[in-house]
Amino acid sequence: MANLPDLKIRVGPLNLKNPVLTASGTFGYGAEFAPLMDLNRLGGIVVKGISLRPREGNQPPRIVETPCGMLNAIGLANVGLEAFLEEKLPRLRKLRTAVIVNIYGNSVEEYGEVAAGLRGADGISAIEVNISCPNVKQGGMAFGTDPDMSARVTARVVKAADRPVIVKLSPNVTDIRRIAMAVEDAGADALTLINTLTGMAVDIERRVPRLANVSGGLSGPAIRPVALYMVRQAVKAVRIPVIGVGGIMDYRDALEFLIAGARAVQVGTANFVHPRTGLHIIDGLTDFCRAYDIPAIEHIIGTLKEK
Amino acid sequence: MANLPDLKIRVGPLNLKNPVLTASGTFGYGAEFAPLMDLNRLGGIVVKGISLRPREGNQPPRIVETPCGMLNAIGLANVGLEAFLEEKLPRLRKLRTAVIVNIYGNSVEEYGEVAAGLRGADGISAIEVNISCPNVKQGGMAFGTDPDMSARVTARVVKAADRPVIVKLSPNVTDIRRIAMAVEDAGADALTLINTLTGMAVDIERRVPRLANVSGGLSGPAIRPVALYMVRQAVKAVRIPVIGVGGIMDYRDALEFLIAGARAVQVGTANFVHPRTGLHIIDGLTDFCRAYDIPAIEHIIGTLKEK
Amino acid sequence: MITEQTSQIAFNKQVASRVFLMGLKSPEMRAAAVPGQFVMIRVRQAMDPLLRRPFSICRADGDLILVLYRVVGRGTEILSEMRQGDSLDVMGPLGRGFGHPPDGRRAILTAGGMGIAPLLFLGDSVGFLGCNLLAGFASSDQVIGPDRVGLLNVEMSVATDDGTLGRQGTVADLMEEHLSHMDPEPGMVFACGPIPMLKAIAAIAMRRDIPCQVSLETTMACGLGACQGCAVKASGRRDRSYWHVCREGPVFDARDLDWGAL
Amino acid sequence: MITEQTSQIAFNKQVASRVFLMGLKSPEMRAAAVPGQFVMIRVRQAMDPLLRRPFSICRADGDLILVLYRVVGRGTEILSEMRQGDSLDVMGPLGRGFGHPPDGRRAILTAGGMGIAPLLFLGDSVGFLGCNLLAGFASSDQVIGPDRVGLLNVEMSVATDDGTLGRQGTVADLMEEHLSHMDPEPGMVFACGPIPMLKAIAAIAMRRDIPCQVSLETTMACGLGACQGCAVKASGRRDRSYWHVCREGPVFDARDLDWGAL
Ligand SMILES: Cc1cc2nc3c(=O)[nH]c(=O)nc-3n(C[C@H](O)[C@H](O)[C@H](O)COP(=O)(O)OP(=O)(O)OC[C@H]3O[C@@H](n4cnc5c(N)ncnc54)[C@H](O)[C@@H]3O)c2cc1C
Ligand SMILES: Cc1cc2nc3c(=O)[nH]c(=O)nc-3n(C[C@H](O)[C@H](O)[C@H](O)COP(=O)(O)OP(=O)(O)OC[C@H]3O[C@@H](n4cnc5c(N)ncnc54)[C@H](O)[C@@H]3O)c2cc1C
Ligand SMILES: Cc1cc2nc3c(=O)[nH]c(=O)nc-3n(C[C@H](O)[C@H](O)[C@H](O)COP(=O)(O)O)c2cc1C
Ligand SMILES: Cc1cc2nc3c(=O)[nH]c(=O)nc-3n(C[C@H](O)[C@H](O)[C@H](O)COP(=O)(O)O)c2cc1C
Ligand code: FES
Ligand code: FES
Repeated sequence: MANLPDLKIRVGPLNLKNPVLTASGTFGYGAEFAPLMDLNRLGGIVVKGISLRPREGNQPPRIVETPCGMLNAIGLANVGLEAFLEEKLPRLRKLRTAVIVNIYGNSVEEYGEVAAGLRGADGISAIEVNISCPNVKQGGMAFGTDPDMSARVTARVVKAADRPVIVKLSPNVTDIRRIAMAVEDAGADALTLINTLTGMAVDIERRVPRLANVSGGLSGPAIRPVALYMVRQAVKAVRIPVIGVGGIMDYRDALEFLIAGARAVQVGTANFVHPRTGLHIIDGLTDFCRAYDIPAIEHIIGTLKEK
Repeated sequence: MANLPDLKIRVGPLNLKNPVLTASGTFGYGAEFAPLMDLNRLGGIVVKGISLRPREGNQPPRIVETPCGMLNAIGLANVGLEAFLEEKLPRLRKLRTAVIVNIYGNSVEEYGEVAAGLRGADGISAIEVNISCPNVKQGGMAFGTDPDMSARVTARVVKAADRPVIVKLSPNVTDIRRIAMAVEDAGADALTLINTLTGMAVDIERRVPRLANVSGGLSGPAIRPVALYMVRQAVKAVRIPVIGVGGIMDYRDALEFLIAGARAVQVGTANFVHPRTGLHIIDGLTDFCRAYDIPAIEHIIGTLKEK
Repeated sequence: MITEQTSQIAFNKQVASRVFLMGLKSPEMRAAAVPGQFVMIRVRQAMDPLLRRPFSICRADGDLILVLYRVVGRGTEILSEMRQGDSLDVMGPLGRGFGHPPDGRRAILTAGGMGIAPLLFLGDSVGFLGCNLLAGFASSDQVIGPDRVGLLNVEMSVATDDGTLGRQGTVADLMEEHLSHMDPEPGMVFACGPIPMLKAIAAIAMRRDIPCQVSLETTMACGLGACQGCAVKASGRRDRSYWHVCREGPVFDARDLDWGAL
Repeated sequence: MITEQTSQIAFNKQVASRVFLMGLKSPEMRAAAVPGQFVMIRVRQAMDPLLRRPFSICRADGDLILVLYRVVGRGTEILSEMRQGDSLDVMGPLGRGFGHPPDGRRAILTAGGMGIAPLLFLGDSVGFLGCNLLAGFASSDQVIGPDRVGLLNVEMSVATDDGTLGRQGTVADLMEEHLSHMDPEPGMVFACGPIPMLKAIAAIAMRRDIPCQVSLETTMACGLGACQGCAVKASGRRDRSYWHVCREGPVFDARDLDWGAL
């Protein structure tokens, strides 16, 4: 055990026991996976997006499988701020891992209200602001594709919140660097990217969209090359830390992001394929560091050699 | 044979024997596939992007496989306008299928010069303008992500060309509709979308990008949901016809695009997986129309029912 | 208790046209499973197809759980090619199973097509003294009876759309027929099958005020209640808009569903 | 003539540690193939892995073409699990094969590791009277000789890095040794293997002015010269910047390559 590599990592003001988090919307409120694994081993859990009031979500069908990926149009179904604090947080609080609350609002003000509503709540390590959900009519992606709006949402949340603010970006933009820089300037402590790419699928027999919502968000290994590219772009554009997410299925995928400069990664769709993916990645990173005599995961981050 | 469905289709000024074309850069100059199939059965062939002068392309490695897709950074390697006219066109001209010449320039002027250089040349059904290549330093995608630049390139080519002009759009934009409308207004006869999504992959052992060019274009079934969504967006935004491309592997995929409103489709990466994919799709469309008693493929186009 | 493990295939054999029966070794799941629950199976170690596929447990036997599946697409095609000794990632048992009829009264079990799967497990646990198992199929070559999965203590009445076996008609017709000479009325109706069939059965049961439980199928991603992908609309009688089939189902009280939205 | 077809697997057997030999039924390819050419194989009917994998033809026998492959990743892993009677999409023969030594002089064939594959075919067509086949491997358990693919008219001299079989050293050492007592000098050197090995062999040959042909490996998408994905830098002596390994290769005159860029 003496030569166990050190997986601890700092993501701005956040101290994580390892760089492997679960992504919002793919891990529920943690409890769902508790029967299958020791949640405390994770670097952190990002909970399903919380809005001020409960949201029932979109009509079904809400998901459809695509080549090496899936489309979802859940529509940010969630229990709402109040129920989250009362029913979900007490259980999450008991975990010995970072709990990050993903939030969403219909307006700049509402984002602020949700952040304010989380003030003082025990057991929340950070807030992750979703300005990039493609599956809701109002707000969501509309904020995330415009640098000014992104900055306004960020500033509002930073002002209202009493803990670190991570902003999660949409990949559905012409130049991710512009958004990243605007959000950095507005005071974000870190960035997460990417959220899903907008996509669609058609039922050719019935000639209707396969999702009731028509379009949805593409996730899974299919999007990994796009995610990695955007993470790299962001890493080069800002000084705040970047958390990489998109199509990570195993430790090798995670390493691609870490080498490209992400200080942590999130596992999303892979949780559906294998619920213990996060733990497998932690084990894989440990073995990799050992095999290559790397004393700490920190030594790997951002080591990509570009000519 | 009496009840063979009619696959003929008009794409603006173009009359195609069926809606199945091969995509630029994935079918060479046609000749490469001639030993394996009857090229005349295709609706058309879009040749590799031609520039004013020969281009040697990027350093290798130029391609890397990704989940359900591939990244390429060929860098528009091509023989150049002159050699194309002298060496490639004579053979293409003999085919009884539409030949569409994909063109590319380093500047608005150069686009015009290539189009002008094709004037009067026999056996070219249309020009497809690539304003969306992510793999070249100058121009390329820079044009395709800006509505004004897209319009300027389009107008210049339309002015210089003596045949129909199709403009091929980049998916790496915040709002594809804005680009589509700008290009329509500038006089394009049709649109093709999508070109590749920008992506990247990392060699974790050597900690270098897997492509010498660092980033490349993602193609293949992985991107199909994104392509379909963008095609649908464009179909709803413009009146000129739209040609759909991105991840089409079989006739069912082709039907998704046709139902969503594309008047023709292009087969790209699938040619590498199976060189006769285009023909299989034509056969599949024929059988599908027969099975559902659809007299002409025209009856399928744009029949998507959205609530 | 939910288990996620690599299970060995004890057998995988064809039992009807395009229908296969697979035995998966899992003492853990076998011990925990109740009728109506399902498992999520990763059909192969590959990224395409990406998601696991849900299958009802159709029988628990020795240290095996059995699934009965019809080949309808790529995933089930791949499953059908697996051989004895191969292994699969399996997670389960998942969801809420069937409830019990009030004060142990007789139950009617109605199945449409592959909907037979969970009802075989239920029928086996109740025994033929406790229930009438009624099943509808398109045609005689589609019929899958208890014998096909090795169950001898379950009897089944059959209807086929084309009359090639049993009564000609639907399982709803069969149910009406049985109800007409059952006395006392059954304590509960259980149903699994295509939506139109479930609608018909639920309508009959609700009209007669017989409690009715239906088992639903939807597309699923996680199977654990985490992704919210498997939503179905709840009826007005509940203080929520949607149920999650994987966790609050797949078995529901018919009155808790918004049948108009299904 | 290039054929694209679904070919039946006549056999697929392990012949060394992680190395397999596969026989594919294809009278068409068998008739057309010349040593140095390759085939593109779709390892399964799925979208992942997406692209075909290139493999040299290591022997033509009856109506079979044989490929010898090492399991190095997912695609070859899947291939190794295929069984006799299964079918695969195969396209070939592709590329330009090896040329002939001037005026029928003796040739030296040098292989590094799996580079042995195309040279076995070449050795078979030349016969041991026409060539010396020299091969280097990491260790004795990696050694694959002509006997492993059923060739009896080919002899091979071996070097291993660790000296566990044959001479200790590299195939370049072996070649130097052979050259030192070959008279007259060989008419041609053929080489296939990892880039450092090819560099060493080509350097020796070019220093002595012996014509040298090397067979290269690159990542490929189409195999037909259409995608331009398989480019390697050409040397200054040619009026082009890049070669396409799938079409203008995989066999090249060593002088036509920019060795600094490889
Ligand atoms: C709780 C539950 C229990 C089930 N139990 C059984 C069972 O015991 N036996 C059995 O044969 N089938 C059962 N199914 C259906 C089974 O999951 C699907 O048939 C299977 O997932 C299809 O996979 P595929 O890859 O072969 O088909 P695909 O190629 O994915 O699709 C083929 C067709 O099947 C439909 N389909 C795909 N996924 C699902 C899904 N998750 N649910 C319903 N339909 C789907 C598609 O819409 C399409 O029409 C159950 C489904 C659920 C939700
Ligand atoms: C013309 C030609 C002839 C070849 N002949 C043989 C042969 O006779 N026997 C044999 O065992 N191998 C041969 N190869 C190499 C063989 O194609 C690769 O080993 C195979 O594609 C790996 O597939 P995979 O899915 O198992 O590996 P992947 O999972 O794709 O990759 C595993 C490793 O193999 C490397 N690799 C992947 N694709 C290629 C490729 N196309 N060329 C070279 N390296 C690659 C990757 O960089 C990686 O390091 C040949 C390659 C070429 C270009
Ligand atoms: C079913 C589902 C629900 C999601 N819900 C949310 C959400 O509520 N908030 C959010 O910021 N991202 C959400 N996401 C996006 C993921 O957190 C992640 O950014 C994306 O899926 C890409 O990662 P992956 O490819 O690993 O899944 C959701 C994704 C999926 C698949
Ligand atoms: C190897 C390769 C080369 C390409 N070259 C060109 C090109 O020269 N011009 C162009 O407009 N598109 C080019 N493309 C893009 C394709 O034409 C197509 O738009 C894209 O690959 C998406 O379709 P697919 O998923 O069916 O491949 C190229 C694609 C690939 C894979
Ligand atoms: S399948 Fe994920 S919540 Fe039901
Ligand atoms: S592999 Fe496509 S050109 Fe060589």
